[in-house]
Amino acid sequence: MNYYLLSLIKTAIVVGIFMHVLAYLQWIERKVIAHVQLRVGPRRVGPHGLLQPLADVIKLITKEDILPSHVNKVFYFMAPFIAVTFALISISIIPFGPEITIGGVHTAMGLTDLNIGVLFILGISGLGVYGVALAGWASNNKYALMGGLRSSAQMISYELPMALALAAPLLILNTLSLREIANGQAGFYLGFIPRWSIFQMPFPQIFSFILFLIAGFAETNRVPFDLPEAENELVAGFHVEYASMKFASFFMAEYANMVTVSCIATLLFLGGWHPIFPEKFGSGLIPVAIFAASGALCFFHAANPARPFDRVTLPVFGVLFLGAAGLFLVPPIQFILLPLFWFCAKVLIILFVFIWVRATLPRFRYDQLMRFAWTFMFPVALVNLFITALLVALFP
Amino acid sequence: MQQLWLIPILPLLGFLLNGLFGKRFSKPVINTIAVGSVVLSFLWVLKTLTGLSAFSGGLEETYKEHYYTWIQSGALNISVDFAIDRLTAVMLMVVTGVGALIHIYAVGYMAHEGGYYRFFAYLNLFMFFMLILVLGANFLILFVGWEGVGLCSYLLIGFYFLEKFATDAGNKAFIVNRIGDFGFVLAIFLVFIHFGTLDFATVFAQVRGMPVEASAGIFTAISLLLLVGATGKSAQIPLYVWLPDAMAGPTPVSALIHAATMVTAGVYMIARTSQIYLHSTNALEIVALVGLTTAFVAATIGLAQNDIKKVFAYSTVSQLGYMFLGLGTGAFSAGIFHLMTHAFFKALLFLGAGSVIHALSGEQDLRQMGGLRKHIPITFVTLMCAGVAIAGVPPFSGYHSKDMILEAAYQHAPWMYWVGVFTAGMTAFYVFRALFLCFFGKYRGHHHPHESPAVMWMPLAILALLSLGGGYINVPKFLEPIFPLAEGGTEPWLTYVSVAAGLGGIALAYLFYVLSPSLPESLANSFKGVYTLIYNKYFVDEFYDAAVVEPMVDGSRQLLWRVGDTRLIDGFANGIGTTARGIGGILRRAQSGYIRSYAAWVLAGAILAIAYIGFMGAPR
Amino acid sequence: MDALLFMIFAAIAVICGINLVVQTHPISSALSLVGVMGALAALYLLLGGEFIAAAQLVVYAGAIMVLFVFVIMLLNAGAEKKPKIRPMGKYLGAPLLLLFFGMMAYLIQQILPSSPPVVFGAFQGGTAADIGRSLFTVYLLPFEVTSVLILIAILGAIVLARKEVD
Amino acid sequence: MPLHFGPLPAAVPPSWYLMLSAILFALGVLGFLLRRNIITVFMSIELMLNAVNLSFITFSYMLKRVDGHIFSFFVMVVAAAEAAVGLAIILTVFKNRQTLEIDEVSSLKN
Repeated sequence: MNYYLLSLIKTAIVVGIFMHVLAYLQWIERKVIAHVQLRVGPRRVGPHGLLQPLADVIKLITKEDILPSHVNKVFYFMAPFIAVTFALISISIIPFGPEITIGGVHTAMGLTDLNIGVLFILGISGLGVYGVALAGWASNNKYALMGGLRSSAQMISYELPMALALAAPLLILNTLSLREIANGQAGFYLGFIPRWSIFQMPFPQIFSFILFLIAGFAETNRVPFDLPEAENELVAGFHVEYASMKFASFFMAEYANMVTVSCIATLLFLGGWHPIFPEKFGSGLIPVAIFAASGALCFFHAANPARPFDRVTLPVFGVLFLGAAGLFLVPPIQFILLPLFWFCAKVLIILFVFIWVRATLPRFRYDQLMRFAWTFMFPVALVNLFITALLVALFP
Repeated sequence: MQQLWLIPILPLLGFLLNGLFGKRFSKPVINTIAVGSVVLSFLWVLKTLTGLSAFSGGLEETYKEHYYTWIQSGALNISVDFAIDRLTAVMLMVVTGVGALIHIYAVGYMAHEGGYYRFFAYLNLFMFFMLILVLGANFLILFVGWEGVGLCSYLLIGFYFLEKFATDAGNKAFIVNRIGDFGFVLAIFLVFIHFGTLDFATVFAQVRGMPVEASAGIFTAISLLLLVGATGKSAQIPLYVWLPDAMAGPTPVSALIHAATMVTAGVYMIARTSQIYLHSTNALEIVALVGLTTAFVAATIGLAQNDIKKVFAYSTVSQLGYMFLGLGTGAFSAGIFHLMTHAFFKALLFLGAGSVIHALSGEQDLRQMGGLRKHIPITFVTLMCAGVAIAGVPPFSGYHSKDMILEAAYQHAPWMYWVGVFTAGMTAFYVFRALFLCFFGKYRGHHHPHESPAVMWMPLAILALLSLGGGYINVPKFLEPIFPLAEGGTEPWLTYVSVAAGLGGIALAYLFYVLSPSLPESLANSFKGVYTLIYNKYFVDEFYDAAVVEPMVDGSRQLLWRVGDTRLIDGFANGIGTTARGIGGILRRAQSGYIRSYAAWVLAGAILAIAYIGFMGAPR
Repeated sequence: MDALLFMIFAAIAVICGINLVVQTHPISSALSLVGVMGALAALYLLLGGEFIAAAQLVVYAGAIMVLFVFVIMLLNAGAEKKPKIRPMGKYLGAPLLLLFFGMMAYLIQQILPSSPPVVFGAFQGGTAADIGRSLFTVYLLPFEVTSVLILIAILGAIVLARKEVD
Repeated sequence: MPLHFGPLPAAVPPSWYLMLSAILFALGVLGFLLRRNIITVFMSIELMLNAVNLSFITFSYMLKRVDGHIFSFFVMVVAAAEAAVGLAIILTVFKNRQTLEIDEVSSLKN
């Protein structure tokens, strides 16, 4: 099939799914935090607030787009686009699964694959800071400027440990291409311990994984590193002057960054789309079990509902879940769905950790943030890198 | 692998511990570290030697351990390696054994002194360097130890750095030694130039292959330069002047460094390089002469000293002269033998003197002593043992070694023998003069004397036994694989004469200082000139001052400073400065201070360069 | 295709470069410089320098320029006044510049050996592996020296920028 | 090879890259000569460095050797160090004399 056509199709699919994921990530976050805080969360719009994201989007689009009089117009407009663009670019080189053949078309799951993938990701994430910094500066507002300054300083500081933490597993996997990295983690020790980087000999990369997650939190300006938008000291930080769609695009960028970081973590440390234990022990049945169980759960709650309309909605979800479970049993698409399932499962788990942390931890103070970066993260990352290099050199 | 490196490292550890943390340590801890480290290294020496079966006729040839390459540049390849042969074995035994005893003694002697930890740190450091010196298997390692012991001697002489005379004495020792070291360094350079290596084994192997040179030559040059170094370290004429002043240091230091070990480094070094000396008869002759003169002169000076330590200091110089005489007359083993026995009884003498001084709480003047044998009997007995030993009374240790030297001297040149015998008589005389003045007669001082604690007199006792019986350790036999014994029967009357001389000296001293104490005064008055000359040590110090020091100072002040420094060098420097300023004054015009105009200039230059390359073609 | 890409990115680079010069506000210049760097990174990719392209993004665009922007924002430097060109600059700088440019063009045309046109993928030697290999073998000494230089720079920056402790 | 205009070829010769590098370098020099804001001047220098890097990479392509990449890598490193120190200096200058005008910082003269 024509290369360009194929690329177009894949792009369309990926972008479509990605956008919806971003939208619903918002919903998931609100739900999770709500339950952590013993609330119910959004449930007015649609069953269990499932249409909340749609409502939010409509609201944000139709809102009045205020343009403050004192801002620097060019950069004020440019900033959100820079932010969202660099946030979205990264997804283009993330592989979601192995190379497959559908209807005689052989292609790789994922838009493309650079053989300098990791470096590319680093560079792009480095560029992302311009959006925030510019927004802060262009708003021509003390709080916003503070937020912009903080975010640029913070991102410069945390890119260093991030890069060092990424370098350690690369030493073991010995490649920069994300797809080869994922493939390098296939297989099992002793038949059941997966060869993911966090388990891989000679030096399990669990430390780099943790370091990378922390740095990722900082790079995406998430709690506890969300100083650029610290509500209670900088009212809203760099996007205090932004409204409607521009405001929305900053949020989109933030969530896109979260997804990217989760994908990278999955690919580099959690073995990408490789299952957690071999097929022969029935790892293929895990998704079936999960979906079936959730379907069953839905039916159970429908049987004795907490709210009146549960009697109507829950069975629908039950049917959907069961259908999904059934899909995983159909051989011709099983081999497509299984890797996808594992990949998404890992990504979702990490995303959940993001949200969980946000619901749990308080915010750093600025000096604490910097000291943490330079006096803890950096040395630890260095030591970790040294040890890894040493062991790799000793036991090639 | 015998782990030779442990021997010097142990004292070094002691030094580091005491030197770094000594301030916080309590005295018992310091003692344990200091003494313990030295005793341990003594035990390790024993273990090593037994391991090499040195006592049971083993160790025929050198045992060597290579550790790492220190310097590797071009032809120069210095590697850090230690070696043991029988000569080293003797030295090791003496250094560590006597050293250990003196350390123990010092615990008692220094008990009431300030800077306790400092003292023991320096002492351990000295042991370290001395062992390096002895163990080193090439000239440079030897030299490292050589300089190190010099440093420690400086530090310890100036131990009471609050008194000016102590620091002066330290400086004197250091500077005089520099002269000697200068010669030594030159010798090392010569060796390297001539043999292309500094490793003992290789050098001596080459030397053995060469013919003995009749007249002056490379061997003579090297030997004489080495001799300069030796005279510096071992206080021989003309560089002996530092040793008497070195007595400003604490008495254990005088015993350890300036009697038993360090000052014998020169003897060891000459014995070590004996191959070179054996190839230059003239050099050996000169060594013998230097030794003989030193022995004689120092003995004469010793006759008239009133400070007990000074007396023993000059006796040390004179005995070292004996050793050099032995070396010079080809009886190297005899020299080393005397080195060992001398280490015993001279250490004993000094420690005893220290014990006396301790008893009189700091009094050193013989005229303030007398009749002490009742107050401090143990010290008295041990010192007497030392006396008979040094006087060469048979069958005590001094007798054996000194006789071997004298016999060698006789076979070399009879007149040397006679001078030596006369010197031996004088030695006996002044040593016993000191002892009689100290222990007999009635007490002339006003302190209340008290016997020293056991920790001090135990080492004295051991040393006394050694200096009595040490003569039966047949060192020459032991050293035979290195220094073949000179065959040829010796006439017995030589021995009788020298023994007679010794006994005569003792008798004379008894007559002068016990029976009729007034006699010396009258004698001194009748020979006033000679007496003053001797009493003032032949005015050698004054002579050196007038002949060497003053011209040096004046010359450097008048010529080098006034003319050389201010006129030439400063003038040159200032000239450059003024010129630069003048040129700069012209160039300043171009400096508008606007960086962009500079950039324009740079651009212009770049264009010119590119144009040249482009149109004339790149310079290939 | 290669030519088209070259044209696009060269155009971006030149336009951003001109923008850097003519803009009066430092932050606009900074952003246009970032644009130049991005375009150059793409051109490096065309020339087969993958690693250098990535390094260009990470080091230049991602770190150095962020630092610039940071400083500009920190000093909150306003736009500069109408540049009054110094005589040196006016009467010497601009003509020299034209001369310089013309000469470069001439040299490039005349002296350069004619070589095949640039095709993407014709040169594969620019991967991270190759760079690393020759960086740690042939160019090890320069590498070490550079690391020392970096260290010195860090110290200097700290000393210069620290608060005066009285 | 001479520049030939006309229909766009499928691929451009390396000399075009060099020309681009020359243009960028010239622009850098121009910025250095015209601008008066220290930071902008500094950025012009960075632009020149980039131009040089481009030539390095191009030569490395022409010679099919990796050395050019190494050189430009070193250039980047040095540029990073330079930026760190230079910006620190600029900060200090601004702290001391509240200006970024490059011509006001000419007290070394006289």
